[in-house]
Amino acid sequence: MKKNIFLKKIAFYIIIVVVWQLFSISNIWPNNIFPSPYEVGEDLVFSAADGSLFFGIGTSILRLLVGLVIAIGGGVVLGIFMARVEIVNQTIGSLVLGLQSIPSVAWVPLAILWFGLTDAGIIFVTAIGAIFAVTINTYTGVKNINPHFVEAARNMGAKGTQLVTSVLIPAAFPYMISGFKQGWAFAWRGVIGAELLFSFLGLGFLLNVGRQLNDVSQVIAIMLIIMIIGVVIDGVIFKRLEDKVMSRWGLR
Amino acid sequence: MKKNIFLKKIAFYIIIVVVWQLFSISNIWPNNIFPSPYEVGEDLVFSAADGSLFFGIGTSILRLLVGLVIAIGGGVVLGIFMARVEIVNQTIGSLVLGLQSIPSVAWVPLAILWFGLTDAGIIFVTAIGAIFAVTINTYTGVKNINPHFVEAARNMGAKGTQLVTSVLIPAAFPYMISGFKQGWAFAWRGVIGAELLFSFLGLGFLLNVGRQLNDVSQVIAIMLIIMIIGVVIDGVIFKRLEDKVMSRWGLR
Amino acid sequence: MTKLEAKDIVKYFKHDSHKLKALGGVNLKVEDGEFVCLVGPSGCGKSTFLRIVAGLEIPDEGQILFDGKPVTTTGPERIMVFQEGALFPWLKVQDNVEFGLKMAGIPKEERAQISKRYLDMMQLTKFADSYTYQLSTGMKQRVAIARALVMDPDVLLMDEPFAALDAQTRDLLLVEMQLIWEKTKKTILFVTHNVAEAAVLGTHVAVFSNRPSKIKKLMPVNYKRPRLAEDESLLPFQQEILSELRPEVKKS
Amino acid sequence: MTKLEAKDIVKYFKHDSHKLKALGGVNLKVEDGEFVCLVGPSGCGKSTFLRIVAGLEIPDEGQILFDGKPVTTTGPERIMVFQEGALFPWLKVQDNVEFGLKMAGIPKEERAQISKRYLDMMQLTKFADSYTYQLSTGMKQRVAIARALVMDPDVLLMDEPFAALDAQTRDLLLVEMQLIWEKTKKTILFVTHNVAEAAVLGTHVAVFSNRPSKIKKLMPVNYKRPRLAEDESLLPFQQEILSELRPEVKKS
Amino acid sequence: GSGETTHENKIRVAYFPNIGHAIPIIGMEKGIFENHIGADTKIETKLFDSGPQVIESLFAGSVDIAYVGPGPAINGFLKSENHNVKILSGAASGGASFIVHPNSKINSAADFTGKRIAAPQIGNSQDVSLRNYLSENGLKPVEKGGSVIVLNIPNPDIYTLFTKSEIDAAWVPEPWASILVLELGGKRLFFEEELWPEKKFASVLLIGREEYVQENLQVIKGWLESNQQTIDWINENPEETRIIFNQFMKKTMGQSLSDSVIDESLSNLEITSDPIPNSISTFAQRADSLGYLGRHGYNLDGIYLDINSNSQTEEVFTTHD
Ligand SMILES: Nc1ncnc2c1ncn2[C@@H]1O[C@H](COP(=O)(O)OP(=O)(O)OP(=O)(O)O)[C@@H](O)[C@H]1O
Ligand SMILES: Nc1ncnc2c1ncn2[C@@H]1O[C@H](COP(=O)(O)OP(=O)(O)OP(=O)(O)O)[C@@H](O)[C@H]1O
Ligand SMILES: [Mg+2]
Ligand SMILES: [Mg+2]
Repeated sequence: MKKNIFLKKIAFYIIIVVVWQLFSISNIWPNNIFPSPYEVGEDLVFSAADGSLFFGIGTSILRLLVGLVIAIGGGVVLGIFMARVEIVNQTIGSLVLGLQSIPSVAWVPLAILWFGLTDAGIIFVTAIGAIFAVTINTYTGVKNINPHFVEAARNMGAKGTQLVTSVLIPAAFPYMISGFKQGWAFAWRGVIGAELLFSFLGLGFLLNVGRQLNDVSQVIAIMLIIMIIGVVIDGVIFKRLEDKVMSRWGLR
Repeated sequence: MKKNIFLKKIAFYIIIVVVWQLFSISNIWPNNIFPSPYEVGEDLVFSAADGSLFFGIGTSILRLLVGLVIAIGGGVVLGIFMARVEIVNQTIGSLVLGLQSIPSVAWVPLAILWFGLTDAGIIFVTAIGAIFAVTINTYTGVKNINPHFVEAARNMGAKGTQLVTSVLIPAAFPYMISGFKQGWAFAWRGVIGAELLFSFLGLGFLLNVGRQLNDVSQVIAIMLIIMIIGVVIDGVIFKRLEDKVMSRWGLR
Repeated sequence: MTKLEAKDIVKYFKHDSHKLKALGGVNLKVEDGEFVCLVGPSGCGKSTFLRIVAGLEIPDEGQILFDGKPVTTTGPERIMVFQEGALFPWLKVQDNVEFGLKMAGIPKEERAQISKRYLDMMQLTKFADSYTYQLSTGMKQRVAIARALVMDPDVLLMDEPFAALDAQTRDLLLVEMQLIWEKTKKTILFVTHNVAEAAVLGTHVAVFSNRPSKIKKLMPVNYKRPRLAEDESLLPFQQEILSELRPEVKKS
Repeated sequence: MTKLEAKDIVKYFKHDSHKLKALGGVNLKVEDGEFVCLVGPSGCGKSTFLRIVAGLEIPDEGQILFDGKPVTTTGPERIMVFQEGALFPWLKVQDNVEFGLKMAGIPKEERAQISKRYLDMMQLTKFADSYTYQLSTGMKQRVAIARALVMDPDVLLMDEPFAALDAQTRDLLLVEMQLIWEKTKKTILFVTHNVAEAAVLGTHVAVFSNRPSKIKKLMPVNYKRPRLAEDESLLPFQQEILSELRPEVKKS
Repeated sequence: GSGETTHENKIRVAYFPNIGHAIPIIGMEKGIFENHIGADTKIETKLFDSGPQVIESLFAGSVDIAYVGPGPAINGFLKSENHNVKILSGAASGGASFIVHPNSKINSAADFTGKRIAAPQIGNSQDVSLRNYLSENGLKPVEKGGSVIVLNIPNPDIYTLFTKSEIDAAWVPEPWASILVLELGGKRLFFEEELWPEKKFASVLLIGREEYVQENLQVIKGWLESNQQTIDWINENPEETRIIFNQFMKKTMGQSLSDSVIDESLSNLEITSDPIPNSISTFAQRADSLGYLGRHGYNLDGIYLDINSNSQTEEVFTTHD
């Protein structure tokens, strides 16, 4: 059963690569615009061989982790406050929505001014790009809690922190998971985007190098790496978390 | 009651501006790093006066709309397919997660390759930045539908498109709304980010000009405009939609 | 003519610590136009059995024959009234009732006519425009019954439809149910925990044993109609059902 | 000593097309240790009244006095068994039952002891480790009852707790309830639509009129305990309740 | 060996991986800076690809000195607190050209109408030159109600659009100008220096934060000396310069340029410490008339670091006038 799914996936990706190769052989587009998978693979092997790829991956993931922890911690707290305290929602809430609509790239100049060309600057861009997604999903999750749950819990004496940890968070968890997922996606994008613009180590830097040199195959190679890491993190961490929660709620 | 909220909000924003002004007067940070609200306001008035601001806003919003429509349309269809057809989820689904983790800025070089320096290129970056958020939220929404709803509907003869439009979409709507909200946020960020990098008209272009000229107060002024538009669109469109749906579901 | 036949239905459920054999080989033959009441201890598998007949759940062993053909999926000829309602929160009461008709493509005016009749019968006319969260539990259940009756199916599968109703409303509906059945000669499977209800309604009463359940006894009911809940003449028969049930409940 | 007093409770609800006066001035005095059964037509406002007593809903006029003090919020001295369960899907059965104890800070072993007693009483021991979606409706309701009893509150507010139970289980619980009440002399408000249940359990039966409802009649029940559901001597009293109820249902 | 020394001093230098920045690239690769000041000062290099970002980093105090174009240098001076970002020396002059797409029929300014012409970022040297050139020829960009479509896009994107024939011409620095000519068959309509009064203009400058300079005069002195040494070496060894430059590209960017592109680029540039002050004030005038220097006028007094009270500094800064 599981093996079957795996085989299907593999087959799917093989088909994609084959179609891609055929396209690039057909020479509809010139090679410097549309490189073949072979060239992309060559680029990958090359940067893996000289270690720069792994160093880049490590740097980016480290920054991601720090940024993400800040974003999830802050976002959950802010989201719960917004959902439960009307005045917070009315004031900070509207600000959050505004801040959420500012793209990470727009924060880069300010981040450089405020933090300099440091890891802190990149982490700032990452965290600020992700925190509001977590906030808004947590907020939505808490707002969508079946009111009977909260009533029953309060009735049985839950209040304050207890209410939050024993009821609000678990009850909002299906939404929050999707908030975390999105938070992580925002954060991952934020890291890469910030690195690309700061041009300061990491995968985003490698992407920028490829771009500066008009090396489309390197650009695509690094995009593939970014995707693969995305899929792996999602599959290893979030998918499991989600499956567990979904089956707990009888939704499977 | 409503007036009260409004007053509170106004008061909150006035406080922020006052604190900001006090900070910049205190000269903890030099002015070129941390401009005063007065300077920022001056910049706004100036760019409003010569019309460039309104032209920028108009351009950006037009691109946003086109990109968003594509993203929502495509995302909803893809999300429902992923949730209901296991093979689609197993193949395209994993690809979507990967694509979702690529930041909009990374698409810019490819967009220029494929579409040139055109509105289409910017719209491509916008749509591709938003579509996967909509997809994933729709997917989550459909997966989280109370299975009794679907069973009851199928039992009463709903199938195919009918099942989708009469049950899946309305039942998943609370999630989808949050997908649209996020989709729009991604799209708005995407437009601005793409304009910033393409540097081809729009608010993102103005932001880039501010940056290129190291004019922090212009950067902040444009960021404010981006935020305000974000808040307005969210308040006018999505808040209402959400309120309506929430009260319909008895969640208020 | 045999309308429905259950052949050795076995159903397992997975619980964290153990595997639960809910149905242990249920055999039941229902002739066209029979009204079979199913009674049994709580958690014995009555709802599960009904879901299997409806085609919403697949048995691990055995099969259901409908008009001699195996049941593989759900269909509007076998309509289920869910124990927990499963009303659609995004639709008004009237639209909920008309759902199946709409799916069948019946025009609006005709739908309104039909639904009006059943809303009147269920004393819900005043609430036609309300949403389900605005109803009391009993009112919701009446909507669910109306929604099923409107479909005019060959087989009606009712899972404790009167459980949340007050005695008076139930008495009215007991009479109503008999009239509907006599007029339309539908085949009805009716789960109830109320032996008086079973005695009033059924042409037969099927008593489930405890888990893993089978049908312990199929008792014909030979009293003339219309029967009333307060008929003292039914008491001995009720005692007979109870004496079959008592040892089952003790076991659990 | 008067434990609970409802003074002129009025409650309105907003429906799209009209405003609904659900409670039209409910007056009720409950002495310490009384067991008051509330009966009335479906949708008359019994659940609403209970929610107001629990402090979960605020009346538009009038007030509830508990031990002479006005009720403004919910509290563990007035525990409610919700008509629709409101069990927490993220907790196992045992953890659901222990929820209130955990909130009160009672240590794990002690909690386990207490919950075991009530799980046994409700015949749920085998399902202590299951999640709520794995239970039948009747089993869920038993969990909800256990969860409330465990709290050992001054006042127990029960909203049709036995509605989804089979006759046998209910008969057992009717005996159990009387024992619990006699031993602990709790004050109990018990909504039911089953007049036999009301006659067996109550020290008083309060009959609600139709909307806008008031308490039409408060009838003391003067039969010696323990009473059994099949006691023929209770029949005349049941008829008396019914004759009070009948005109109310007709009106609706 | 940097291992044994404690390095109380350090100097953080920013530059681009670009042929115009040959001084820091070659000087670092050949160890000229390291040999001269490395004994007690740790050199940290930071690679950038946009001038404004360098200025932001100078403002944020995470960079001490930097090689940038005149646009960012002037902006940095004007926008910095107390004008503390100043020009220390020149680094390169010339090295920008106007390249016409092979399919496009542009032979002079008269053919610009309706054409799409690209230049890198707003406010950088080529952008200012292009826009100034337009107005001198009585033309206006579309956004000002004129007929020429000016596109401000990064150099790599100019290359891409050139391959796709989506632009008619581009005003770009080396090595991009040579790449467009040699790889894509572009036609060099003119060298930018042809349009300047003395046929030369500053294209790369060395700038620094004044408070850093004041506190580390010895280091700066050493740096400027090495700067000059490197210039001399480069001008004497063009072949080796090309080889070292390509090794550097390979090492940091994973890719190198073709020999012909580097040779061509180098021959179009002059590596010099002369900041060509006339060209800088002309440049500022042009930028100001385009509205790039703010709405409150500008004043370049004091843009060159020069502290009379300190004889040491004076000596340092008079060497190349
Ligand atoms: N989805 C499920 N997962 C695991 N166990 C389940 C599931 N659904 C039902 N069960 C188990 O199957 C058994 C039968 O459940 P079912 O709901 O059919 O009982 P029932 O006869 O309808 O009871 P009630 O009268 O209380 O409604 C129960 O023991 C229950 O725990
Ligand atoms: N949230 C709500 N919004 C609008 N109307 C409501 C709401 N809750 C209850 N009502 C209305 O108030 C009336 C009383 O409802 P309630 O649930 O108290 O009835 P009940 O006596 O418990 O009925 P049942 O026996 O069917 O459970 C009903 O007519 C219902 O439509
Ligand atoms: Mg059941
Ligand atoms: Mg009720």
